[in-house]
Amino acid sequence: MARSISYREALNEALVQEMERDSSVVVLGEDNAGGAGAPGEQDAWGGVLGVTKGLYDRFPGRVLDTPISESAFIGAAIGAATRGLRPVAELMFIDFMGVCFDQIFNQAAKFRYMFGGKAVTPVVIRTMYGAGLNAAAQHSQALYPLFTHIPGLKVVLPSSPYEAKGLMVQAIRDDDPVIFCEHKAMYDVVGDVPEEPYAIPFGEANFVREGEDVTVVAFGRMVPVAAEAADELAKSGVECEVIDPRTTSPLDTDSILESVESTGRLVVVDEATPRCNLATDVSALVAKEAFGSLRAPVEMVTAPHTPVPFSDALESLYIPDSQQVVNAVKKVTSWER
Amino acid sequence: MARSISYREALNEALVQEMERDSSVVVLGEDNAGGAGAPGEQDAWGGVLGVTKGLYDRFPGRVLDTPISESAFIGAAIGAATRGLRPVAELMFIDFMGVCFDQIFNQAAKFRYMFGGKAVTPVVIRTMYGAGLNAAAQHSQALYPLFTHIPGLKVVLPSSPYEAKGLMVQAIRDDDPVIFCEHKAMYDVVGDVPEEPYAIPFGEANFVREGEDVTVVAFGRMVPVAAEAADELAKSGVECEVIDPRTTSPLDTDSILESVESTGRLVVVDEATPRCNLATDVSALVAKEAFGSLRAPVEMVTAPHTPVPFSDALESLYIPDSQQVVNAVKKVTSWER
Amino acid sequence: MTETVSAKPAGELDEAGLLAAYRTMRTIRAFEDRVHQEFAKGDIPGFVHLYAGEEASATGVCQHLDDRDSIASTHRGHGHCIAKGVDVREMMAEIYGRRTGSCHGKGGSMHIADLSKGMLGANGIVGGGPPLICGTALAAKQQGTGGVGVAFFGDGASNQGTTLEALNLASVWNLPAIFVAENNGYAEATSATWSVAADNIADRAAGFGMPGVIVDGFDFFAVHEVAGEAIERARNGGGPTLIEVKFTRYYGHFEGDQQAYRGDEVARAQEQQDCLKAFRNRVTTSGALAGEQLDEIDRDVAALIEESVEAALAAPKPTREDLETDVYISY
Amino acid sequence: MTETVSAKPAGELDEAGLLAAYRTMRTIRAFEDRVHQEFAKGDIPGFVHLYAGEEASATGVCQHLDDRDSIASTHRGHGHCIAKGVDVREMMAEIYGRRTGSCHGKGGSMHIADLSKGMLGANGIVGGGPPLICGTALAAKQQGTGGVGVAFFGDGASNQGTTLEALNLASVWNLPAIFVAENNGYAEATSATWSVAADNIADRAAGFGMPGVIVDGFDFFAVHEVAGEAIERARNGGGPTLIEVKFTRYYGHFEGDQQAYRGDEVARAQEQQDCLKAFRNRVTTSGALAGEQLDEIDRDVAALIEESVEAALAAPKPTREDLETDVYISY
Ligand SMILES: Cc1ncc(C[n+]2csc(CCOP(=O)(O)OP(=O)(O)O)c2C)c(N)n1
Ligand SMILES: Cc1ncc(C[n+]2csc(CCOP(=O)(O)OP(=O)(O)O)c2C)c(N)n1
Ligand SMILES: [Mg+2]
Ligand SMILES: [Mg+2]
Repeated sequence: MARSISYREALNEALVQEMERDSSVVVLGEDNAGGAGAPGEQDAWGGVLGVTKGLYDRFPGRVLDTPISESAFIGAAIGAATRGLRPVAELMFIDFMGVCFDQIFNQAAKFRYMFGGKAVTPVVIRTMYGAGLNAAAQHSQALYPLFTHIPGLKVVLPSSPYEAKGLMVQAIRDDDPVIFCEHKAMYDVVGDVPEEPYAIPFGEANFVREGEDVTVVAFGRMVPVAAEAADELAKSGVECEVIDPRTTSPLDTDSILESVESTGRLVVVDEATPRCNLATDVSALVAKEAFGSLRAPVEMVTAPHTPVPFSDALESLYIPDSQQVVNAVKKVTSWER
Repeated sequence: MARSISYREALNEALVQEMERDSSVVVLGEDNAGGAGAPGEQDAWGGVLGVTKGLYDRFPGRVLDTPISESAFIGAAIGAATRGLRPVAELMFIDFMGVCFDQIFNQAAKFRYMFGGKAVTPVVIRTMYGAGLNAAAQHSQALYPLFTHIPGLKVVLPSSPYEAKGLMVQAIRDDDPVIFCEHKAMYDVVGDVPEEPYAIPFGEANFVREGEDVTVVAFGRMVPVAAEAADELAKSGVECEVIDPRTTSPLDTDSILESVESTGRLVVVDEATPRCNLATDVSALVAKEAFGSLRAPVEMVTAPHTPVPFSDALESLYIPDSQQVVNAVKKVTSWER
Repeated sequence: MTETVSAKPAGELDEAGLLAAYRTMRTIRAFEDRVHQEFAKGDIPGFVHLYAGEEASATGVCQHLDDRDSIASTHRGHGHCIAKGVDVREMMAEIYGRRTGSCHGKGGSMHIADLSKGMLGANGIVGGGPPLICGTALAAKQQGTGGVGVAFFGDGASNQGTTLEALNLASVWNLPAIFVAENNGYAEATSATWSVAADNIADRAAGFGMPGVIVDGFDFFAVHEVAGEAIERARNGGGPTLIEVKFTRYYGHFEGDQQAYRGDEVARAQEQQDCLKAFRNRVTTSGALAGEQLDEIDRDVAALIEESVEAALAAPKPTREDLETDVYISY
Repeated sequence: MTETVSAKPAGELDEAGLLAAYRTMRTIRAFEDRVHQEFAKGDIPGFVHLYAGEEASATGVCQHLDDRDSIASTHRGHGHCIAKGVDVREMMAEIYGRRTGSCHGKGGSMHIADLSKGMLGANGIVGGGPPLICGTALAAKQQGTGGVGVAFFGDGASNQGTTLEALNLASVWNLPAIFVAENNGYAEATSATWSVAADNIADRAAGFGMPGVIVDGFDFFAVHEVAGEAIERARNGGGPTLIEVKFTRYYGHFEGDQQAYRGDEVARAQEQQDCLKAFRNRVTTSGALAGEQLDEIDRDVAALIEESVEAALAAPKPTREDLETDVYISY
């Protein structure tokens, strides 16, 4: 249990274990093996950042490279899911959703409802999101609010290696379409991960830290940022309850509301741009359902309403950091009517 | 000024007047004329619901039909906009965004920022949204929250013939990319529309009705629904301030906040599904910026978190109606801590 | 690689096969003609696109298929559904938005599906089906069932990027997939001669590494033969085929379309190019079937359609309890 | 309609033209080689894709273009930018994320653009450019400028639906558009022989109603000639052309790629197939230019690149005030 591996390794291990358990699990995406048709090594890449490395040799015929045709191969994963496979397809960067969104939101997400409850579409779409690698405006977006908006999709944001493995196992076993959002700047983050397979249920928040003064809800890579802020604040006697919902859809509204009912204060930390995002979603939930407990305005810490800038000088200002969380918490704790 | 025309006619008139004024305005989309290559009439359709009817003959060479290739022709409109045209492209149903979203959100929306302020992309994308015509899950969605989320886009939701004309004129004259969302169930709605061209500035809400008890913010087709509810409530002495923001991006936050500061209560009415939508966006804004004035929880009246059902029996339950708005208002006015 | 195929003798089809084919085509025609009438009365909600005139395509292809095989359809999906064995009564009820419908009234004309029959749904998105069919074909291949996937799509859809990507992917993965381009001359009001920048849709096959075949869509036997070859090849690991079926749409794009853009081609086609008339003529002339056998089917089908409409009208609509169910399997 | 073109005599290019072509190619090569070195030092942030080896394509095409004309590029965009006249110093500064960069440091390597030069931007989305170019070509056509649009894209991008749709649209609208498929053998680690289900990308042209031409991408003169013909035809209303340029990528897909999937083809290509060496050899052998003229350009370029790197390193980065500007023109 005290074994430490990286977020990347945790994901890889989940894939390996589920592929071993269930022969209907297949993996597909651009260079998920790498080297198709080329003279050198096959499995030369294992995905652009190495998450699927080693699967190709281990599971012959079950790791498929694809042409750069996201609509076709994401659609193929969806079609295959309706006929008994459990595909894990990779949309390399979440930013590429624009060339294949139809298959995801009009097809996979709606089959079950449109067809009167008769479709089963257990597809997982793994995708890489987030800023922090200077990958600029078209390779750094968060975008998970767009998927969260769509009924019929489940949306997962693992915030640590432990969550990455357990949520991936659940995603593969889940019978609904799942958008699995991996933060590109977290692959090398290391943490304790049990060796045996385990599934983290969707819709159950993790209380990263307990505290009575302020509820801080954070998503994905913002969870460690929020935790860092909480550590800092604890020094000055402010105790934050840091909640990681782990999935944005379904959302563990009960945990959030209960926490706010006891703290009376809410800060939401969301790496996405500010309009119609998770920060507004959670803030609105609380303003509607826990208003009676709220003792201060809600605060939202998000990226600005801009594309992601390239220059590291700007990108570091763009990404919400723990100082901003500290400031937000101070604002809500010092607020007076 | 007392001339009454339909929402459809108002849009058509705006297009005619702007095309007359500015020869760089071109119109393109599937069957925006209708009959390309066919033996019968050209301009046989004027768009699937007739909005562009008559333009083809009136403006030779400036109304282009297209193959069913949304990425290519929406992208073409965007490319043309960077080189001096002011294209008005039609994405027939907003539901089709999934086959062309990349050109909209990664290209048009980001050019100016990515290119350091040097791009000018005056493109208008007209698109039809909303439920009410039994058009089912893939032809009835609201989806404007997805566009609102994207920095670099302006998003317009005309709620009446008057707004339709004035906002379309502004959209065409505006130098930024504009997503112009027409409600498919409103084309036959009639109202007073001045004959002369006029532009309604973006980011300026319309106070549909003044009132001291509750602020009701409603979007697009929900504006008349909210107004109906307000009429009903007035009978029992509850006065709603009904605000139509007219554009969701930019959003007239000042008007909303000022109103809530005086009423102390907020109900948001949004035809979109409930997660990460405009209802959460406005509610969160108020919970953050006007918390001190809020005297009751915010209420949100939205569609449920489901695809749009086909059967009229279900669709009529799906679409937010004035009774739901009345109930929400009653809830916030009767709330006690 | 494009070749045009004209009809050959009915060959492999025995009497039962011929009768089944005729029954399917007649059922589609009668279904569509009736929906056309009922729509005009104002009783049918939503957007409805009719397949009348195109029966030989769905029928000629699907007659080769069984439950291992999947098809994806289009907004003009009734014919594909019937040919793949979806229950006609449930279809009619669905079109009327009833709880007894194939999709419990939640889908409607554009979303009729029956996964248990491998019918992956009509589809409101032009070009929505071809990617999905790459997937069902992949599943069949991985599972070794010998199954194939068939994507039906229109001339308009042949210009949609999703369709073109699927053609390439099917070849790259060497999938047991068949792409049936139903060229009925129009995408809405737009002529295929204008929107498809090639002489034939089948000409696109070469650029995606597969054979392209053109077939007369008014001739059931021609479609049946061409489809049979392609499906056989696919089942045996020979990869995908693009089949272009050429014919004419009998009704408007959707019900309500005035069709001012068309000439007199429809009337001419209905008179001279009718897959049902051609079929009857051919099988009765050759003596393969007797006219009475076909008449009997016509009567059966008429009764079925009548019964379907009556049952649909009498059936209950879904209720509030149905509104939020079936979004997820688990939540 | 696919034909292979081999080099013909330098024909139309006068001395100034030859010198300009060489300068452009050398600038690209030197720029990329230097970025390669600097990246290895860890000074350059983000994802960087180098164009070394492919210089003849951008140069041979863009030499025919002027400010009426637009190009759209790819993630591998430096070469196209330089060939279309974007300032090299500003480009280098952009790659380093400096305020003095082409995009004030907000874009980076994948988004260098200069609209005033008709350079519509490198593009982080594979297949992002071809639709845009239909638009710039449409604008030129509507405005009667005689301008053309050129979309550069890779072998991998030739499988993206957006690219394929654009080919069809360009034909349907008869646009002055040129599609340059730069087939460098790979899309990331995937071989084009695998991902493109056709013998040649140019074979796809026929299915979209335009001529398809294949050209040796190591031969500047061949590219120049083929591009010249296509551009001339487009300017005169003759519609679009698909040109497939075949060559080899010299470096990895991006900087940092170990390229285990490749054989020894790179070393061989750099030795035997180098557009710069071939150019020098040809013009000095024919006597069109003297070796010293080229040497002088090499020195000039080396100095320019050195200066660009130094200036970039010395330049300021953007600051907080820049973070939220230029999202909208008016708000
Ligand atoms: C992506 C998308 N774009 C546009 C439409 C609107 N639309 C529905 S059917 C149709 C025409 C389809 O033509 P074709 O593919 O030839 O099929 P046919 O109607 O002739 O059977 C169009 C444009 C759509 N449903 N989806
Ligand atoms: C829509 C999309 N899918 C995938 C990628 C990731 N990606 C970037 S470059 C590349 C390979 C492109 O290959 P090719 O078109 O041949 O261009 P080359 O790199 O060889 O110049 C891929 C897959 C992307 N940027 N955009
Ligand atoms: Mg058609
Ligand atoms: Mg390549």
